[in-house]
Amino acid sequence: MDLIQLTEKEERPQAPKPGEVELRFSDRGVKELDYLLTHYPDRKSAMLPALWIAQREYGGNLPAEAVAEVAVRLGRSYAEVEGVATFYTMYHIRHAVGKHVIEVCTCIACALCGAYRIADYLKAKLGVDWGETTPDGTFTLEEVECLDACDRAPVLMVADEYIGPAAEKDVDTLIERLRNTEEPTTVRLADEVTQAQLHKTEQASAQD
Amino acid sequence: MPETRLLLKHSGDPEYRAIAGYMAEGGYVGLKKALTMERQAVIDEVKKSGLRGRGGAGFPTWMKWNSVPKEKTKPHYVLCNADEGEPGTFKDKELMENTPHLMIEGMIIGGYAIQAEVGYVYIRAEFMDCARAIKMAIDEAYENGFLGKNILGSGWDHDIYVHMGAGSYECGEENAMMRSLMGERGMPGLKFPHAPFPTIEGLWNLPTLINNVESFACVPHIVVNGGDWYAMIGASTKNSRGTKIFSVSGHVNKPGNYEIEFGMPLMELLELAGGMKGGELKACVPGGSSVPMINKEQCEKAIIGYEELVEVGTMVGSGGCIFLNEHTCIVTFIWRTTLFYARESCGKCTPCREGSGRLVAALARLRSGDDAQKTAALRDIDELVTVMRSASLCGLGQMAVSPATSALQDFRQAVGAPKGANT
Amino acid sequence: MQTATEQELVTITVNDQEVRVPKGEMIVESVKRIGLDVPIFCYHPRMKPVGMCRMCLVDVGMKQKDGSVRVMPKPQTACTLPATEGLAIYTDTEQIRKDRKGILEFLLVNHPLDCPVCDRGGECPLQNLTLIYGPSTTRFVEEKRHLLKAFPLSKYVQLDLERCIQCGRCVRFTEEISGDGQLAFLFRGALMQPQTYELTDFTSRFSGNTIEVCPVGALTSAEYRFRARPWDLETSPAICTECSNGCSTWFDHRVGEMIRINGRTNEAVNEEWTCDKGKFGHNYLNSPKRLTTPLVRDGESLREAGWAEAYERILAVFKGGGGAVAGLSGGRPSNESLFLWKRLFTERFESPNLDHRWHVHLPGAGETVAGRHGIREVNTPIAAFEGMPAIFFFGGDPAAEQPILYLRVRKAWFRNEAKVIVAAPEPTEADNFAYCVLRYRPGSEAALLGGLTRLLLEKAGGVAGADELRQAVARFTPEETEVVTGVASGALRRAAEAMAEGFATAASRTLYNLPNGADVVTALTNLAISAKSADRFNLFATEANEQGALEIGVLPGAGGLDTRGILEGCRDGGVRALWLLQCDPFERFPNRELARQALENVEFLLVQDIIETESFHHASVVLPCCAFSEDDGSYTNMERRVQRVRRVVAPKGHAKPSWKVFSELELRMTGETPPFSAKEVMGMLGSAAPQYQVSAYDHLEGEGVILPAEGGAAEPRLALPDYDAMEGSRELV
Amino acid sequence: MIKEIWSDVVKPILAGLAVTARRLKRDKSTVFYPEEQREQYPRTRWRHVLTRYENGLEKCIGCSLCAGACPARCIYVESAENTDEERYSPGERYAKRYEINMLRCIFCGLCEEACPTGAIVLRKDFELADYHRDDFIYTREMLLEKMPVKSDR
Repeated sequence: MDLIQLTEKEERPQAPKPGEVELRFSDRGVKELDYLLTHYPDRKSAMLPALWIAQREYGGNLPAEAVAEVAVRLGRSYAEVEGVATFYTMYHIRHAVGKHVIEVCTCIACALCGAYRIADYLKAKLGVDWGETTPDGTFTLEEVECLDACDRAPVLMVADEYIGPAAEKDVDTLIERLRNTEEPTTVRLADEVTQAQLHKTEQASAQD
Repeated sequence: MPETRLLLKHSGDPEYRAIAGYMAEGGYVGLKKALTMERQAVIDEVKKSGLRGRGGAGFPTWMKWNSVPKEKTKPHYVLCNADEGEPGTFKDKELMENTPHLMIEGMIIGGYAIQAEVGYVYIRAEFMDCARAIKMAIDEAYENGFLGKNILGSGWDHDIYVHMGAGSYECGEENAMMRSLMGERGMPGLKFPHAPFPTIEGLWNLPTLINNVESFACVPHIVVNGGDWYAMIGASTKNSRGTKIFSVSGHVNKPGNYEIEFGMPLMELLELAGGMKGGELKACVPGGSSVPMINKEQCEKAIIGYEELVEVGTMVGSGGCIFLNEHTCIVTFIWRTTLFYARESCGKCTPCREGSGRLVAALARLRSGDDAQKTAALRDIDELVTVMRSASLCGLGQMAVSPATSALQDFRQAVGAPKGANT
Repeated sequence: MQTATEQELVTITVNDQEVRVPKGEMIVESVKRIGLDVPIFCYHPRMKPVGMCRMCLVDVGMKQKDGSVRVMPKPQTACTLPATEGLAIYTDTEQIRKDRKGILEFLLVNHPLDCPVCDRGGECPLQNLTLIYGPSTTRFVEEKRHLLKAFPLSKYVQLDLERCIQCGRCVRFTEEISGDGQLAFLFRGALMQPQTYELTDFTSRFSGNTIEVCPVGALTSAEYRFRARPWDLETSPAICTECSNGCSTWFDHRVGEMIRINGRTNEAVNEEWTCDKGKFGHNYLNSPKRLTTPLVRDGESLREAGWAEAYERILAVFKGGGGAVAGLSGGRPSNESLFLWKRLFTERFESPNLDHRWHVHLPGAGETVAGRHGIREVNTPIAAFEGMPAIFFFGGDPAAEQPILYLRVRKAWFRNEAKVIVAAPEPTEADNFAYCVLRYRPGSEAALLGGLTRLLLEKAGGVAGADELRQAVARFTPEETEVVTGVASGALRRAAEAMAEGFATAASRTLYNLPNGADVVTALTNLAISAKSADRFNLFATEANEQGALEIGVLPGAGGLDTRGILEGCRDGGVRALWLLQCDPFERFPNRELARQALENVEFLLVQDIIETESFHHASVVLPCCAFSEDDGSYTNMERRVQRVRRVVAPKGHAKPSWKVFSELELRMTGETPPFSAKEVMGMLGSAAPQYQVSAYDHLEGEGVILPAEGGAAEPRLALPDYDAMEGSRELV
Repeated sequence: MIKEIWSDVVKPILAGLAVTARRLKRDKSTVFYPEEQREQYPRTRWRHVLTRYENGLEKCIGCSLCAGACPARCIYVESAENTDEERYSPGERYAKRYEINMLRCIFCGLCEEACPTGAIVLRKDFELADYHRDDFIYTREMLLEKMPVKSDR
């Protein structure tokens, strides 16, 4: 006599079954992940690189589906992958960002050299506050901790590029340049990070 | 005393970044020499050199190398800590960008000495320039037979992979770095005496040698010229040998990396960096934001050296030297420093997770409150920092309080009535 | 349960008192040996220590050669510090008191002080420790953190992130114990919070345990929410009867109503865990559908009646009924009830028609594992699985059928690196830690076992009488097996390699529900014998006292009808009266149509149950009976462990314990002195079924006792089943 | 002899009577209960009342601390969750059932002390006699204060 009905219809949203997750990595992404997996003795260790690939494949952000895909590909639980992804600041999870993320270092050395002034200038220029994206979805302004370029303080970072010491006119040129950049720099960064982890031969093979 | 450029000798030379230029300047001679030596002899050479970890703690490098099991029963790993994140420090960045082969060579020698088969370079993802340089160096090393199977006919195989971080200061802590590399949240694990050293149980519970970029970069020079030669540099100090790169920033005229011999007075370093900008010297944080701050009098007495700086109440740390001029509001400075720690706290242990946030709040009260609030805030800070320092799990929590404690010791008078914020 | 290995002892001093402890034991446990206690939040004895909360700080020193003690500059966490020779621990210094106070202050910085409405209030470690060590006031003026409150993480678990102190116990539970990893820490620093993926449903089968391990009210039970405060509750030890694992539980009740079930420590069975079915599945005890009084049929309707009238009607039909009366039972009545019921049927009614099994296959005496192979069906205690190097799960999803056994096997893998081979037609929860998964097509069970047997016979050799078997399985080469079953030959070889050194089989009697169930069970037994692992063979029962019913022999007597025969007899008129003891054929019998015809056609239907079932509507007489919490008695779980249950709340209405009903009926028939207590019945059971002599109530305290093996160990015999796959499975290729 | 009678008997009696006589001048200390009622001392503890906030919401949150504190075990609380549609108290939780057995109550006031919201108070209404034992179980409805006249609800 089974008096318990545990299978009652649930209203709570359900996590997808591993088989139901849509896998959207491109062939190149899959190959790169396969190579990265050979770098480590276990699959879990490829978590960070896999998330970078996912961030590239999903257009500069890590939506929930991307987390699920990484979890399925690495055989981990969804929650675990989400936990790892939310730990690191450079994964854009739970807050979608625009095409270009402008990261302003406001840490000690930069703060001493006027980072907050530059930050205020940027905020006014873009009309957004920390963590916000411009209405057209082009720029996201973020405050970051030390970028370790204290000799060039105050320093800004866009994708893989440091700009510093940054004065108002540097900011103007930067914004202008980015406005004319079609390719999202967030994607470029994720791609650069992935490429940096692959050996030359692996890179060549993955791009075939 | 001028700079003693050993690691940064060819830093400005673009040719040196490629393997041809590097080898033209005597690159990979150290590796070739090391491969002809006994593994123990390499370690002994490092021992003779008196090299100490350049990452912050100053632990003798040879002891780490020596504690990896000699009888190899399972895989060994080398991990290079290139997750430089300490505010004020940017020496590894320059080393990796301009002299990538030096570090790679050092890593290979280290790998040979401890019989490792794989080495990882954990680079923070912000350092894309470094990552590209290192990646190129690794590729070139493979092409020239310095990496891969049967290196230079020695029968020893070694691979090096780059592993990119994703934005976390905490991952610069060796234990957290290993966790991060293993695909977990970058939280520190248990440390000695609660768990064995990483050289016994590190990555995937296997012996792992972790060293800083600068430490590895010193190794080729030691192997080529001998430990005794290296030990002569900086011999005027108690127990600090060789050169150390100091990243000078803050209110100085020429911020940048300066490689100096141990034993140089701190004020000479300031002179090298072009002297103060915008006012008299007020205070200095000589080794990255987590070391205690010292005031002008202490600066004038300070001699650079691991023991010597402890004598004036601070540390060499990672060599991130920030000079503050007289117009700097100390409270604002420590508030901003502490804010950094609060934001970068991994959240694992209670004192750091909750305490760092409260310390920021208390400092904010100290910054803007009235007299009664200031008195209360000062009392709170005093009690807060004792618990944080004694109870935190890792260095982050323990060191997060040092700016506040040291500044409050030295500048209590000033802190009690701080000037307006002038950042 | 640790195997008794010789452990090296070391001497440490705790507050200057010397104590000998096993080397490597965590100091937090060591100090308990001299009656001290170190306050803890994140430490849990069954999980790996992490040292997160920093509450258990102690001062640590090393004894030097000259006898003095060198104290470390900083205090260390006792929960992560292993004991080594000469360690000196100080648990109560000025600095430690200050640190503890500081830690508690930090924890309370963001912890809402809503204790009066928090379900954890009154049994909250944070509350208790704050009272002992903590500050009485706060110094901080800043506003507390605001996060998710009272969020229904699942139907059973509610999450309140403001109360969370980030100890990670729940996260570690899902990672280390239940293994589903559904909770993880998100974000970092002060925002760190445990959550499920995108706040989706927390579907773990063991989610209820996270409520119990939570040291604050961050994870609370949705069922228990606001129903009572701890001091309102009375608590009594009980046994869970939802499945055959027989977990020990705490039964919390208030004014005669069940309020909640918590896990109770029993190292031999459930350690301290419960599954969600056991923790949240007992609401039927308070159901308005509970039967409270005897009912008799008057024409179309049932009316309330006294016990005497019901007895009269029953005896009028059953007394001397012989082969024309029959009884069917479920696996839920206690040993005592089953025993008296069996005696009532065989000795008083003189009817051999008695059964408790509801599978498709109902093996006769010669066809059971014992009858055919000469080995027992159950050989391995749950705790012994922990030390098994290889474990073979066969047939179903072990997490669903045997949740606590599943946890134990997972522990064997997690702690001792046991190799777990899972063979099941559907994905199971054990897959994610399995050494090897054999996913076969339904219907090809026997062929898969044939293929494995072939490989093992190749390796082991020297099994007596294996020649015929070797021939019978000769055609199941790994490649052929792959064609028939869909299991890759490589996986099969890998599995066979892991199993070659001997393995423990864990399957359940639901295998008899397969169309060729009897063959599959025989094939499975052959496999175990081929690897010389017959002493670790287990075909587990799935219902609370199914094993007890087997031991007591609630089975057809000589010439008696089995379940199918009884129901057919009811339909065809051969059986005039049917007694249903806590079972509902509509739900249990695989052929529902036959069940309906049987119950509609039988002349007299006696339904004795706890709540109204579908059969109830066909009944001639209905007797209420007591739930496990309302009656004294004992249960035999799947590992043949007998455990006591006690009456902790009064029976509902006029309900009587079943054994009492049977003894009163006997009294009316014979006039002999009936047993007056369940204890007496157990004594009688001991003389009728000798294995139960060990389980006299005086011996049933604590963990309970495992029934001894009957007779000497016979040489296991192989048998030849039909190894062919069922029709259809090959066509799926 | 007579002198002794005077000094030992009569005189003390007269002295006593004098005291009584002097007393006659004062007001009487008894009152014509129940027509008249004496004012109670400020800290008198009698019948319990469950109080409300000014906006009419109940103060009681059903935390059962009063039941826990009660030495006579005479309080029974069953709580339930407020919803936005049906709100009794400000927070999440309210007392669905609140009963005090006045026969067992010893009016010690510990419930009042234990109450974290000041919901249960012992007031000065002492006329608690009744004819049936069942009537001494005071329910939530009986204990609750009247709704304030001006109410938001």
